[in-house]
Amino acid sequence: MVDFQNLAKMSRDDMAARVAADIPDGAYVNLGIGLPTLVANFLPAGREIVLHSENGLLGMGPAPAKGDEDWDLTNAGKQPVTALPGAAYFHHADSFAMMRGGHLDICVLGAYQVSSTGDLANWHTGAADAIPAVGGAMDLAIGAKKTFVMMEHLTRDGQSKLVPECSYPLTGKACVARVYTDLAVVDIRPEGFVVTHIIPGLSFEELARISGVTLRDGRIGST
Amino acid sequence: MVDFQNLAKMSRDDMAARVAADIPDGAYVNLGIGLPTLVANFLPAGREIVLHSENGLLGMGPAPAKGDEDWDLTNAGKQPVTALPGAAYFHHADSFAMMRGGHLDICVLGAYQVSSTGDLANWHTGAADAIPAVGGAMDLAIGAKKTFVMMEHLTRDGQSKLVPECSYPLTGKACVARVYTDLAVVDIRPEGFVVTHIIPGLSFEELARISGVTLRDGRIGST
Amino acid sequence: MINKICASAEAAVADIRDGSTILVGGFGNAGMPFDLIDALIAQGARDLVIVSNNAGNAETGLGKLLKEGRVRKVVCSFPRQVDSYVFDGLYRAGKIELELVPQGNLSERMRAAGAGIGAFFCPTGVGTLLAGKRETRVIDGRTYVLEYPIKGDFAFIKALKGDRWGNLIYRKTARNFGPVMAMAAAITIAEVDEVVDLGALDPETIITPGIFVHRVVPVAPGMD
Amino acid sequence: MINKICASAEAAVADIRDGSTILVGGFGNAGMPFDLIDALIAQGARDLVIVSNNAGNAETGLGKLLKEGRVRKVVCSFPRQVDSYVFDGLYRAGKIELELVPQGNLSERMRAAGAGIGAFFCPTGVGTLLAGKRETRVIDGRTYVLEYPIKGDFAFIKALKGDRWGNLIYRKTARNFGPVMAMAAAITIAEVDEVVDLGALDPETIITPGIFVHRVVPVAPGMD
Repeated sequence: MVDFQNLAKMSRDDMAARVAADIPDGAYVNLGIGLPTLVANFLPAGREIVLHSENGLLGMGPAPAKGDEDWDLTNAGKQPVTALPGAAYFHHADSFAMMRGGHLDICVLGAYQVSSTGDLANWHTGAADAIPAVGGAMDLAIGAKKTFVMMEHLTRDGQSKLVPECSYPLTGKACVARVYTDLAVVDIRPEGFVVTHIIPGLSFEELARISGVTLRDGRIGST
Repeated sequence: MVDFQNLAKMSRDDMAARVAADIPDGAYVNLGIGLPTLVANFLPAGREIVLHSENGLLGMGPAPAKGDEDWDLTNAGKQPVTALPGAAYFHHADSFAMMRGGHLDICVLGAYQVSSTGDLANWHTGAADAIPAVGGAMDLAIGAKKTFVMMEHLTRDGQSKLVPECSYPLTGKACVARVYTDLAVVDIRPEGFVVTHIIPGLSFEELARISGVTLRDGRIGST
Repeated sequence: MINKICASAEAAVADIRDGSTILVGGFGNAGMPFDLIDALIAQGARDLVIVSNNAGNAETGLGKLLKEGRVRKVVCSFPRQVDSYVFDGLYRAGKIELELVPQGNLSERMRAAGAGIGAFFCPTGVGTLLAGKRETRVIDGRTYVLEYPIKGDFAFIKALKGDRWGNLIYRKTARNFGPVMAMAAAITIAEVDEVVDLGALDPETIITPGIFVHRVVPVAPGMD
Repeated sequence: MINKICASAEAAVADIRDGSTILVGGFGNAGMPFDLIDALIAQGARDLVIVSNNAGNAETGLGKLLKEGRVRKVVCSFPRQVDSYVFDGLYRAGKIELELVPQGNLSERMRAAGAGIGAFFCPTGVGTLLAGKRETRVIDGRTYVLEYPIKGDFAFIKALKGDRWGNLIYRKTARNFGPVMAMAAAITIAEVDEVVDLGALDPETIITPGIFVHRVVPVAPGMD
């Protein structure tokens, strides 16, 4: 029985760093609001990665110094950002053409659930009194060449967010390529969930039990 | 019997001037290649009329002085033009959005035939060995708020170009609002061809006989 | 002579009738035409349909218009904001209609309206609640959902500079929906920080050509 | 590091295979990427499909490519020019296929390819020969014809300035099809009069953001 409380789960920053490490030099990337935003802080030195912001910016830079905020220069979360040399501004239809036309290499999104066929649920809990809001999530989910998800492996009450089929309303069908959680990295392949990394101290069998879904072991050296 | 040879037919410049006189101040206008291009020379002083060129220019000005040609600044006929103060450049999809989205007030096109329901034939004679070419004619015909046609009333061998139904391949259906010929000005209305002007020396009856189609007399003062 | 400059925001919005559909630019507060919205609040038109990315922040701009009970329906992608309590309350009380549209569909549907497209097969939203009962079609092995244009009776947008022909340039990401909404409305009203002489804007860098703009209202920059 | 600058037009077109579809910018000679076309002629790929507004002038550029018998099919709006005798001859001899497309459909179909649209109901060409047997539909009382995207394996475009990220600006009406073709091709190659440092182009005035451009080739201005 795994001692879940004392597991060396990845921090949010650890997860962000792991996602960032997988983004190649020269990639065009959109980081969704929330957890994925952290990825920007860990982009590896020596790689030039161009960040896209849905509200009309390619070449997004880090947050400005305090006092230098320009409220006409914000990201998808409406926080002030900067523009790097080489940046370009454009209008919303052009910005979403970049997504929907398949020009982005990678987008990173948060999620409530990901299914074994790569369905994504991240916009709506389905709760009756919730105010639904979708923003650009559905466009990003289906538009980028690869959609990565970053999320905790389990909900607060211990339910796996990797599921055979999403119970929450879908954001997109068969769109997720890979999931980064605080416990593992899991690819979505034609055969289903394939684990490529597990944190130290957690076995594949324990991960499979916690996840409650069929997992395949795709770690290098596994058979 | 009208003495057709000695009729005071309108010259091409006269026709252009008459079209120009009907273009109101502030109008956005596209002038098709060929005969309609002449309209630009007769825009009434004191009116500000913005000319659109399909290849990505609003605010087109007159031809440059000899020696000042810039071959990156041309009109739809690939002739050098100029840009007025207030001009803007844009790409082809935006340019045709202006046409197709109904933003132009008027376009003026040449024609082989116009039917009594406003069908336009101006791109193809249908001849077997002709090289077909359409350019922006179909977009202009259906896009502008009003499509005017400028053409000789008769073909070289005396056939009327106002027809019950076009025998040449269509450019657009039910798209022509008014026809300016060297003999008359003819509106297309729900009831068909309505003549609003005839050149001096030609009676309505003679015009109707030459035209070989049903005409209604809509001249001011006619009953 | 063409002169699209209006003396005031009040004059620019005077003819807006009850029941109008108004496209309102901005992404959060960036590019939000606050002066035009304030003028509309004062003007009094009711039963409005507002198409905008968000549904107002706090009690300014759209939030204020909503609070005054003037909006029948909101068409937007992201109503829920930290300070969208006015919309949230109306929605929970069943006092306002919401058409939730993915952000890319929102912009593409307005572009379609501006470009004369009758409808288009769209990759976003397929298999989701937001596709509803829309027609779908498989094209080249991919499923698309049929989406229709969104047209405005009016568009309210915010730009940096404008001239008397209505040519506009924007500032940074405040550009956002402005150019698309300008295309999609019967009457587009732009508030600008600065009116410049005709010819002062470089024709290479004009973002919205004047053909898409009907009224230009100078407002005091940074007064929002 | 991102560096899209190619040493030569020859290097930029080296991987083009027989049978490729190539979108070629320009409206007449304005915006025509002559250096890339010359490099393609030298490179040798055959059986090409060329999508361009015109079908070549005299025996330069596309005219030369056609004359060398390298083009299987031309997709264009206006092949007939005063000096398009090479195309005319091939066409009359039945040695080349022509898909004639209204100019607005040509640009909108390429934009659709670039924007991920599966197909769109289009107002142009309804009831004409060029609508052929395409599906039609009445929407809001108006008839539309269904048009599909045009995608390129490559696009050849001409711009004024570019940087190593592929950001481009154009010159006057030489802009024409460039930005639309850049969106619509798997690999977009831009020849530019000048390569500038990253950051030298004002982000407000970049017309084609680098995401749409894969290779940038400096050419001698005015050498065409």
